Amino acid sequence: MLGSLAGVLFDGLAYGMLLFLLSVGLSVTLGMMNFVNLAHCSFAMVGGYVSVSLMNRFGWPFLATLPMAFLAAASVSVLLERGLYRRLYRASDLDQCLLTIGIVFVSIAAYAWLYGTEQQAVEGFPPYLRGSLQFMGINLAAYRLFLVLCGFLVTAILVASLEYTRFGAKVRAAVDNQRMARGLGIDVDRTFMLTFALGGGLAGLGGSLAIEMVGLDPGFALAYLVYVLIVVSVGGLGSIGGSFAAAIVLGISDMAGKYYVPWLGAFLIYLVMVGLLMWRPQGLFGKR
Amino acid sequence: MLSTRNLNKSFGSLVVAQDISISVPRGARYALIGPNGAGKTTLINLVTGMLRPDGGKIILGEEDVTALRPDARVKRGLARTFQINALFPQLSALESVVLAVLERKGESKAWWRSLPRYGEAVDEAFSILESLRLGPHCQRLTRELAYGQQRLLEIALALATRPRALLLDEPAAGVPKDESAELFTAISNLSRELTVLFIEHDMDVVFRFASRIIVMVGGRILVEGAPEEIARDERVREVYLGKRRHAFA
Amino acid sequence: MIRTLVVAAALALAFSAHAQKTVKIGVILPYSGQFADGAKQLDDAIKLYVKQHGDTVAGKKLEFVRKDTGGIAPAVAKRLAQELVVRDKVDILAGFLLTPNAMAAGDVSAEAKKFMVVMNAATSIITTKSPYMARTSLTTPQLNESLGTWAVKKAGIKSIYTMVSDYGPGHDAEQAFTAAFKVAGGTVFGSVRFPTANPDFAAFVQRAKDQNPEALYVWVPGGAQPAALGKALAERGIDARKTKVLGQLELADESARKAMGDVAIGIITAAHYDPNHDSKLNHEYVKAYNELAGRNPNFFATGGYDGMHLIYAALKKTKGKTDGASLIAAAKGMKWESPRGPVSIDPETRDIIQTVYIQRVEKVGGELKNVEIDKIPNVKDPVKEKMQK
Amino acid sequence: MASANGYLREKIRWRALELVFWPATLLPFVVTPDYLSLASQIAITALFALSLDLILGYAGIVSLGHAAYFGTGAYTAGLLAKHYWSEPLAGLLVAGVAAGLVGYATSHIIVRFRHLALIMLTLGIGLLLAEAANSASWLTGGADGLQGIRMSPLLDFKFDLYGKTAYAYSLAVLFLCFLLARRVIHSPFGLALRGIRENAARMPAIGAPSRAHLRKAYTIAAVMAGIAGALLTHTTSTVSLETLSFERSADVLVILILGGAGRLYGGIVGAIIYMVARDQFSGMNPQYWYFWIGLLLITVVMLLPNGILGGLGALYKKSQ
Repeated sequence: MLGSLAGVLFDGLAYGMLLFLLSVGLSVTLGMMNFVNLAHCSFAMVGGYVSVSLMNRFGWPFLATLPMAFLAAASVSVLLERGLYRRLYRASDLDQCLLTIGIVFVSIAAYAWLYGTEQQAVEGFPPYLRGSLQFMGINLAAYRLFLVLCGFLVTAILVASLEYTRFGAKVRAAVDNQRMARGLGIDVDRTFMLTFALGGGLAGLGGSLAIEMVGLDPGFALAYLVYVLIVVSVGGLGSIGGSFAAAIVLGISDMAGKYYVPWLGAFLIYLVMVGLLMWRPQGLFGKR
Repeated sequence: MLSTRNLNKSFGSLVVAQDISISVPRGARYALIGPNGAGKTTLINLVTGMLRPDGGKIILGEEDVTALRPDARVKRGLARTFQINALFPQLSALESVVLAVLERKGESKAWWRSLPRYGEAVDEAFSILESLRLGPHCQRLTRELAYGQQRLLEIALALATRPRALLLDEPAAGVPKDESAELFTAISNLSRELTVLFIEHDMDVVFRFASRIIVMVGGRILVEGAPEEIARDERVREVYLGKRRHAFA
Repeated sequence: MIRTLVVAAALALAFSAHAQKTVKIGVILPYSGQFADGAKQLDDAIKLYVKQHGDTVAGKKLEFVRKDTGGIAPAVAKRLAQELVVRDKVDILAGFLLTPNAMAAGDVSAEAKKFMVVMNAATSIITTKSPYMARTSLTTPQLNESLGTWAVKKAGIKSIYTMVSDYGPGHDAEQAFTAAFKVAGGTVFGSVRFPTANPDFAAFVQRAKDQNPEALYVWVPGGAQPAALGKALAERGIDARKTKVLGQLELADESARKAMGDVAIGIITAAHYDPNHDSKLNHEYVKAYNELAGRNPNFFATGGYDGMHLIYAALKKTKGKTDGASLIAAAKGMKWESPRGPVSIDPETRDIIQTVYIQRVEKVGGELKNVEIDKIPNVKDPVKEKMQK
Repeated sequence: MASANGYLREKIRWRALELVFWPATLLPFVVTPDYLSLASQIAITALFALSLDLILGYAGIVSLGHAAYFGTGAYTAGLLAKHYWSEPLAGLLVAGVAAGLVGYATSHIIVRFRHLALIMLTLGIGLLLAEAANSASWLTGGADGLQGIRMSPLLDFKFDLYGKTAYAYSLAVLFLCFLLARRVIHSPFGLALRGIRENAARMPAIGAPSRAHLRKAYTIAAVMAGIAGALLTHTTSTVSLETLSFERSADVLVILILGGAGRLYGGIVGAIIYMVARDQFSGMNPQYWYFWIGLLLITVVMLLPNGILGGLGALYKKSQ
């Protein structure tokens, strides 16, 4: 029985990493910049389709497409930020909802038109990422191991860059108090643009990493929006670590629930969310 | 009328209220003064139930209200104003005060009859506004009122709950000198029945309107006494009034 | 004043004459939303049929009016059907990828006495909703009961573990399969249900593996889930060549095989159509469909293609009369050679009778294909068959 | 200066625009008789958006799970019609009460939270109810929807293909609920709700039991949403899990924001514009109409902040 417990925990961790990678960008835009960006998964879709096209049409290796997915999604988010989001920084969060849901609808139709509605199959996926390895009797899927690695790597880079660098300080200052930050000479406008690019880029990276696990079609922008919102709200606004912890808790409890109490399967992730939010409304590590 | 016995409150190691016992008789006009961070607003938050004390009792009239929720204390006649305006921007001045009056009369549960049918409450609200010379502005949105008028509206809202004790948290904060005198004359001719405790930094106003003064420092009561005693008291002078000679003494 | 009256009358006459000359077909499909890909497959097949056979039948020009339900939305489907009948004056209702929408539109077909052709939705009781309705796709029990009987009788499987999606179609498939499996002498020693919305299959497959079953019966909706399930099977070390994996055709359709890779080898599915089916008619159909849509047709497409054939044939038989009663009468008992093989419309239930193929995924010439290993001809819908007895 | 009471009475008076709007809703019977079933579903969506406006526009509760009450009403009406009593009006009341009970029960959780936690809790409750309905397929018919609903005529008017009865029925119920909502908004209770939305922290300081007010508002909104759900069941004799889905909650929120929350007519205007646009766009281009709806939403939010009515209101004030 131990073998399967460890197996379930590992799968839960991997599933949690996937949820984290998909939602970390949102914990930057919604969490730190307080912008209700429901179009987050559309940026993830941009990354996903970029890496699919690079692999299928130009034969790029999978790992090489990841940075490209990040850059593509980041540049798209800068475009949208300059054009649309910037005008609504001080708007009500309902108007922000309307704008971003509008963007989701446009992105779904655009990708259905460009890439068709079928599931994007990935040819030339590196074989070493597909099989599974035996480790102390537990069956570890290679790709899930890779996801866990990516999750820790992204968290480390993000926490380091936001907590310990000048840029990170500037971002947190600008988000906390725009007026004061301008007073200190921080170019708030540019900082917001770069922060948004970071959030969008992370979404793109999450999107391309998710293809192997959950596939990719134009409906992706709406399908995963609920899960991403759950992770960011349970994790707590403005905290990368919060989203990381929440993703793991949700991933493991979802996986364990499906294994040990399958009839409760679909309810579990929502019950865990409601429970955690009632216990800590501001989120696990939320500040406000 | 309003008294506290050994009130204590601390946030972790930070002690914000230590063993505070005050007693304000009916109809009195007490001033609460002290340097910034002395715990004046915290005391008001403790008395009105916004903050839960770690220990001690709060008595209103003969009743121990320590465990009551803030809105229940208001129903028993304990009202307050806020240092920073906490009003209803999109409601007009009249609507705000009508709301407070209806809440007091328990009529705000009525969801069937339309507002103008409650003429009695509307007239009462209007007379409160007029007593604070806000009558002509009663139809304007709170958001569009001048800052001084908004401070008066804070008091009107408190009065609408027909309090027995009224706590004013720096009523004249941010109001230009000439207007604050007008504000305080409005406060002073409040009914003799009403017990008032107000926080104020402007010593001229304090010494003109307060019948007794309580001085707080670092979450504790330094001294309590008539205005003349406080003006002469060395400790107060050192800690708070500084070296300036006071006009009064 | 008189002159304008005359002109108006002439116009009206012309218009009604024009109406005689055309047959309007209302197509209701989930063009947008989660099932948009299935709708596109089916719609391309309709276009292909019209391109091949011209758009005039029995001297009347065909006119199509397409309406999008946006996914599972019976209230919208019913309204669209009503609008097609009332406003667009259509003569025939067609399409219907999803069961709830087909059921809702069935009421309109019955009330307005309009001939209705269901081209995919697979729940058995749909055709009972209107006497003017025929189906050219499949019924879930048709495939799964055949598979259940075959598993015991031909494959000699004694016991099986079932894993299905926890919603309507999944329950129907599981119930049909296990009923036949037990009647044939097999035993079902365990089962589990996946949540419908984007599940992660690892935990469920792990649970199944722990029982180390002789065989697994699986049912998941088309789209991303077959591929994800295939990968989970591989990750958990369940090899379809050793532990027999049985299911309905979505489990091993082209996109699922492409995404799974060699993991798919050995998966056995029951199907009523596969592009790999060896018949001259099918090869031409697959080639023509590829030219039009750029990919192989799947069972959504073939349901649509045969639906159009039924409409064309019925119109020819009634020489262009479009009222529901005569069209359904013409449709009953209709027999023809479809790309999937011989098919016919059951006169009593107006449902499709067809051959059910049992196929296994094998690597043929470097490519993964479904190879037919057995077939059960002339299978009727068992649920309605029992109802009649 | 008009008397204080006169000023309040002035604020409640029926505006000219309103007196033109409601008779205009009867035009479809004559002008567009072929669009009556669409008109009836617009009226139902408008009623649903109006119920959301009560809690969002007036009490400041942003809900992403309001379909929970719509679906409860729809299923209650469906089950009632299928098993016991298929007379519409009785069904409407029972559905409203059922949804109101669910609303009252969940309100005890909802009123204790604010901001993102509140939004996610409403989402969670909605999704849990949808999952429950799916797994209780023995009762609800699961994904295939509730079958076997036979509606008996409404005051001997049959629910037919042409949707005349359906539209008359939906419009009448919408108008009655609108009058109720109007009364609630202009009552002392409505004033208290606006107080909570404007400054929730101040309410206890004037002796207001905010939570009790919010629970009552949430329950009234749930009743109205349940009635809207029942209307859909009665007019289409179909009920499916879609009535409880996240998509329906998101759609009604978009519709309300599009129209302009906090203005009673926001939901109605939003419903008309959104559903007519969707019907026309999807008629023109069944596969990619999402693109044009998305563009419409972006344009409105860019040009008319606070929704169509909000934006027009501001422009009108500026032009004064």
